[in-house]
Amino acid sequence: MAKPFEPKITAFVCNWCTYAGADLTGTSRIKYQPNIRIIRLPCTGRIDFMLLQKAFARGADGIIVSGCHPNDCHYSSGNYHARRRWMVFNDLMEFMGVDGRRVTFSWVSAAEGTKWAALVNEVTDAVRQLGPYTEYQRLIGAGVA
Amino acid sequence: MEALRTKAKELLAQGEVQVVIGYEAGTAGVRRPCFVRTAESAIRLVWDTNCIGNLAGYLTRPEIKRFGKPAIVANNAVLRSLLQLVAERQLQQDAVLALAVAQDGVVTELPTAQAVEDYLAISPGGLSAADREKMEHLAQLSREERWTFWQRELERCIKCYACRSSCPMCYCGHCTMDCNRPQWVSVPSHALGNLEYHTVRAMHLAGRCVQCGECGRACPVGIPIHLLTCYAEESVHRQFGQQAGTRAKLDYALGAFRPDDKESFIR
Amino acid sequence: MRMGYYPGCSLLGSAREFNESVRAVCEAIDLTLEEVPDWNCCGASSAHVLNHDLALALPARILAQAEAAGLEEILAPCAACFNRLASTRATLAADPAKRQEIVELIELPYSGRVRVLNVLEVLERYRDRIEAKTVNAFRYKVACYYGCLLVRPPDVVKFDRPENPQSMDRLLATVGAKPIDWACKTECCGASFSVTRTDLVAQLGGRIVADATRRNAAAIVVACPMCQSNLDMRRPEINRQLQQEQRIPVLFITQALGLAMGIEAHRLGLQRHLVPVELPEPELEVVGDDDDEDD
Amino acid sequence: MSRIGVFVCHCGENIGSTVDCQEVAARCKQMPGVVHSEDYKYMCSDPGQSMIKQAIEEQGLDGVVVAACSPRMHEPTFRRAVSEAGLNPYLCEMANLREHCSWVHEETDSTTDKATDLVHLQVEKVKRNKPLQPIQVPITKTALVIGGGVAGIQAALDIADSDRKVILLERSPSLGGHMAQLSETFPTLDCSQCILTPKMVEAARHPNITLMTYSELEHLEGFIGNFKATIRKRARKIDEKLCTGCGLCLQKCPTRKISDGFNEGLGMRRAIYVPFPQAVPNTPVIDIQNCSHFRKKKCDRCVKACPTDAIRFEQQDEWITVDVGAIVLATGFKIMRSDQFPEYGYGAYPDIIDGLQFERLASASGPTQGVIKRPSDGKEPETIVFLACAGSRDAAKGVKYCSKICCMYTAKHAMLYKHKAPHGKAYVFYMDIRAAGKNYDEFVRRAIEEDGVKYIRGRVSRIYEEDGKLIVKGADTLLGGRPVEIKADMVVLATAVQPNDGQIDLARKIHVGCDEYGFFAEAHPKLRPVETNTAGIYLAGACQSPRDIPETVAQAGGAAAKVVALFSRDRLTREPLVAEVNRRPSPIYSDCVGCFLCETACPYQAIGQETVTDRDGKLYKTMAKINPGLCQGCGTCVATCRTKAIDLHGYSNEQIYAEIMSL
Repeated sequence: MAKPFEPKITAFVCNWCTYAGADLTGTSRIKYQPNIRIIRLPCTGRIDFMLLQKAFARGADGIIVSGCHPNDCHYSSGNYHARRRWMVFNDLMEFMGVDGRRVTFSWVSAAEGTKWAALVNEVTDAVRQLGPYTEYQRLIGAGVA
Repeated sequence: MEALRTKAKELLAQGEVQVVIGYEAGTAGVRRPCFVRTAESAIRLVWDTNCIGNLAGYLTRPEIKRFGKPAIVANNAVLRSLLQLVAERQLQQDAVLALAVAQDGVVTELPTAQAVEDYLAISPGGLSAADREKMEHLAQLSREERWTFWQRELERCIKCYACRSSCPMCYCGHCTMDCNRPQWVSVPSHALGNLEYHTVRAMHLAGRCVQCGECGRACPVGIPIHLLTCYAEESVHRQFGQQAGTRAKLDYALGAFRPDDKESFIR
Repeated sequence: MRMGYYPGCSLLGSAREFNESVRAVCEAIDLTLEEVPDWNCCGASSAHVLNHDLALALPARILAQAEAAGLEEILAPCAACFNRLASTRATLAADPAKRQEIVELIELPYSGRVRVLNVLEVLERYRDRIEAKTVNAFRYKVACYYGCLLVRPPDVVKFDRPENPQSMDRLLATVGAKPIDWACKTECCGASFSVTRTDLVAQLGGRIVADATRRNAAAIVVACPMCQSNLDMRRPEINRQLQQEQRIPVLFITQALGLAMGIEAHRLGLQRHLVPVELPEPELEVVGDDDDEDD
Repeated sequence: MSRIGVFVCHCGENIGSTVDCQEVAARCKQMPGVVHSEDYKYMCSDPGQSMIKQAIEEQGLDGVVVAACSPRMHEPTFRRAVSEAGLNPYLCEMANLREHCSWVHEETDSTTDKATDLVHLQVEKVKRNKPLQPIQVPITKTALVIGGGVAGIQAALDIADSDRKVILLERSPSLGGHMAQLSETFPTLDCSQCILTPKMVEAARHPNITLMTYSELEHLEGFIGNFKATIRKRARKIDEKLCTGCGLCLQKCPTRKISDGFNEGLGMRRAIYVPFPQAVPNTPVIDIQNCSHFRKKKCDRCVKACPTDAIRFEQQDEWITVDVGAIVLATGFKIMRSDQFPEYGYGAYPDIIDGLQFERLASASGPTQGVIKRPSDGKEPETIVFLACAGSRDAAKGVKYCSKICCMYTAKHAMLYKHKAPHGKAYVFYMDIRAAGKNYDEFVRRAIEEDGVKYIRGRVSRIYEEDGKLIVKGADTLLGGRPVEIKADMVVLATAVQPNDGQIDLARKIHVGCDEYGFFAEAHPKLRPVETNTAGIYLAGACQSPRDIPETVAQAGGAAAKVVALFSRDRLTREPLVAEVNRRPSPIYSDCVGCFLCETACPYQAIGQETVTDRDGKLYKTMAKINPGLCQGCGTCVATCRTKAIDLHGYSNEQIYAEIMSL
């Protein structure tokens, strides 16, 4: 019997807030599902929309992009720029038919360990329900990633 | 048309400009770009309602720059592209003499960016009715239907990059597509490569596209790709208010921010 | 310009002159008032003593009726009605669950779209028209009395400064009057104790009337029928309390503005006052008054 | 082929209990490029670190991945160990197997698989790491202190005493700030002039301090260690070198009726004036708005009176550019004008004054020589009512925050009044008394118990005039909210402390953040209170938030210490994780096409221009250039750049791409 479907989740997080929040989840020993792989970046401002494209191209079923709350950014405005980029990219994905439900944008501060664990569990369950992103992965079969 | 020709002849004769970029009669009524460099050959210039191509793309090409100061026959789209190119410092304020030709053929000389701004203020222009209707239709579809629509359209893309070379805002010498360390966009023209390329191009035009529709016309396989860049531009306009090609001063939405930008999908 | 109008019970009863003067002034500045169809009592000060939901349902029904008639704003001249309508609108906006309850009670759709304005807000909005229509300037020293309902509670009513309101002073200055700075601008007049504890009203009202007279104001100007009746109708008790005959008249703001705009006294209902409205010769003009003219 | 070493740590059993470390180490050996892979119980311990060093030397590793705890914890430790073994520290990466894996998942195969993936991700990244050297930036060892109050003077003296040059900039004609206006200071009631004037003179005479009064900062550019400040020195119309400060010109000036700003409008001054007798420098200033020579072109009384012929009517403003390495902001505060809320009658009744005006009345050098008199009729008031929190702690009235110093100076005012007029009655309306400093509460208790000041706990709703008396209507909440009416001869409002005029423009000029009220924003409220987010710019005094003199002087010392620490090194070293615009050989010179869409995205204004001209000087190309001194490495420009011409060291496009592709 084939192994039950386990979604592959990729996360792009900012070093000063969400990465530290995930650290706090660890120090407080709060369990969450292991499907997620975290990629650390200095700031959400550094997250290029092409990273998300490559993550899908690499077979991710769900993506989390998270950083400091507005007004908390270590670099004062990185998250503001990121928010504008996500607002446009979210719109464009919707227009091109890419499944927006599989991409979750959020703010998680360095003190919100519990919020991080809840977010990961929620997204993992939701994507597990949506099943593998066959639509996009069929393209990968066609092309050399 | 006569006014345009006499104006071009006069400018070239006085040596105020070294080349006049305009339209000439192509085969079977098609209007194609032409580069008039002598007063005598100004006769080749034509003007009528289907001179709709966006000639502004030539202004940033080194081959044209070598001629010297150009004058350009400008419909609305060309004027908007001019302003955006000045805003992004690709053109000096007075490096181009715009010959704005209104529908009724009246030629007005617009030497400075401010003059272009004022001229555009009275007749802004934008998406054609047909494109607007297509956009509405696409908006009605469900996500899955839009996915299949775009997959079926992008399947035909052969990555000839005609859209990129026809777009006046795609003046980057080294484009993301040319990056191979790392290979951001898969090169072959298969489904994945096409989807990534057109998504990247739409995002790079968000807040910069003047909605002239030239890329749609340039596509040899007839994909309505101008809808992608126009949608991205309208998304920026709707959410942040900026409008590309309206001011000569840079006001790039994705390069700035407002602390109270409203959105509803970030958790 | 079309605006909703909610007279309320007192403007058809004991404060008919307020209704007549409001209509006369609005007509003079060509603002057509359209009465809210089939309006009911706003519950004034008694409803919320009996039952909280009743106190919300009554004003909500008025607002719902106004909504149904397609009105955007309604003018509620009486300060009590204005206060009830404004606070109900604020309460229902803040509490969707309660709004649902009330909508079921009044069996009418209610979205809270209709805004409620008091008479000073509306007059302030058309100040330039009033100034244009002023024929004989109202050259008197006046004591502007706001009472407590017009400006409180501040975060619901959101009108002028609760401690030291200036809007009525500005309006009267526009027609040439000289508003004085006095003690009891927002002191309570005893309100609904007028019937049950008339002695209290005599005491509170007395203080207000005495202070205005001592600063030789020609008239006290009010914008609420309750205050007007306490200072005017209860004048005999006030005089007994102060052991002194107080003859200072109590005018509605719309009556004062009406006079300045040349509307004859009868149409403003001046004859209905208990303390006769005899304004002394406008002394400001004659003698070179020491405090300078308001420009 | 890269030679990477992987070191998996058990962290005691924090990782070992749920992740099979041997298995992870074994799997890593199969990864392409990994030549050495081992696991150990405590990688961060000495033996652990020496294992790494030994492996680097023996195996000639060119990349190290330590799979242990969070890099936010031990990245510096392992990078130092790696550099001690001779490998560039930026070729060492950490995989977070503890906080992000072992502590948050159960002991299952998928946890060990995840651990392997996390290590694989860092291995792919390390292959693309480049050796980086810390950025060296030169430092100009001169400090610029903006603001000549007690904060600025203290900071300037402390920096100058460490043998560094200081430029002390003050906008008004003399040093002193608001402290010079005070009568006596709490809690010791020593006269403010006596303790401040010596410091002012010391600052003026200090060999290392250049005093620039009547001058303002016009423009600032550059970055930490290399600021270039343009200062506008306003013309005093008097030659400072010739003027001896004798004061003869002051007596002769015919224009006498100008409201004196120093005395807060209670006294008068002349067109040529010195702010206060102990002013430093003691050179007068001509007020060109009111001087009749400038208004009607006919009066030169002061020229005739001047023994040293020092009057220069034609003197013009000067613009001076100075190089400075650090800036201390000490611009102080202002007292809120309370005519915004008419209910207290400020401005309508002359006998309702604010705290600073009462200070001038109480000051011996004030307009009434220290006798408390009513501004309206000059009589001595028998009853004074003081209002604490007049504008503070009340969003409707003015500001939400507590201005911290009013409780203390209100108690001082009441005490001074009772000392000067023992029979007078002093009332204070207050909400809560905040007297938390050293000997502060004892001071307030003394005012209540010994000097008989009556404290009423309640707020005042309105003040109005009746028969020459000021009726203060309030409530006494300790007696059940009983309304209280006091007939007062004078009312003193303790209004809110606000940032000084022009502080927001100054913040914009030097790119320092402000909070919602306009106070300068400190880098971190608890851990870095004297620094700002802009490197090289420090804070002292009430410009950061309301502050009394003891705290201001302490903070000035702190800011000075930061500057002295900065200047103690010849060169400034900074983390090399900064962005860089790529360069290509001619004729392209760079992928950057000079659209400068990235310029507004940079929060640190680190993106400048670089031009390329051909032999005869014609501009060939303009490109973006990132100043490594200013760039903090946030990477916003990297994601904004369409041609991918900008890359961020440490998080380069190749590295991130490799990480994604390793999943």
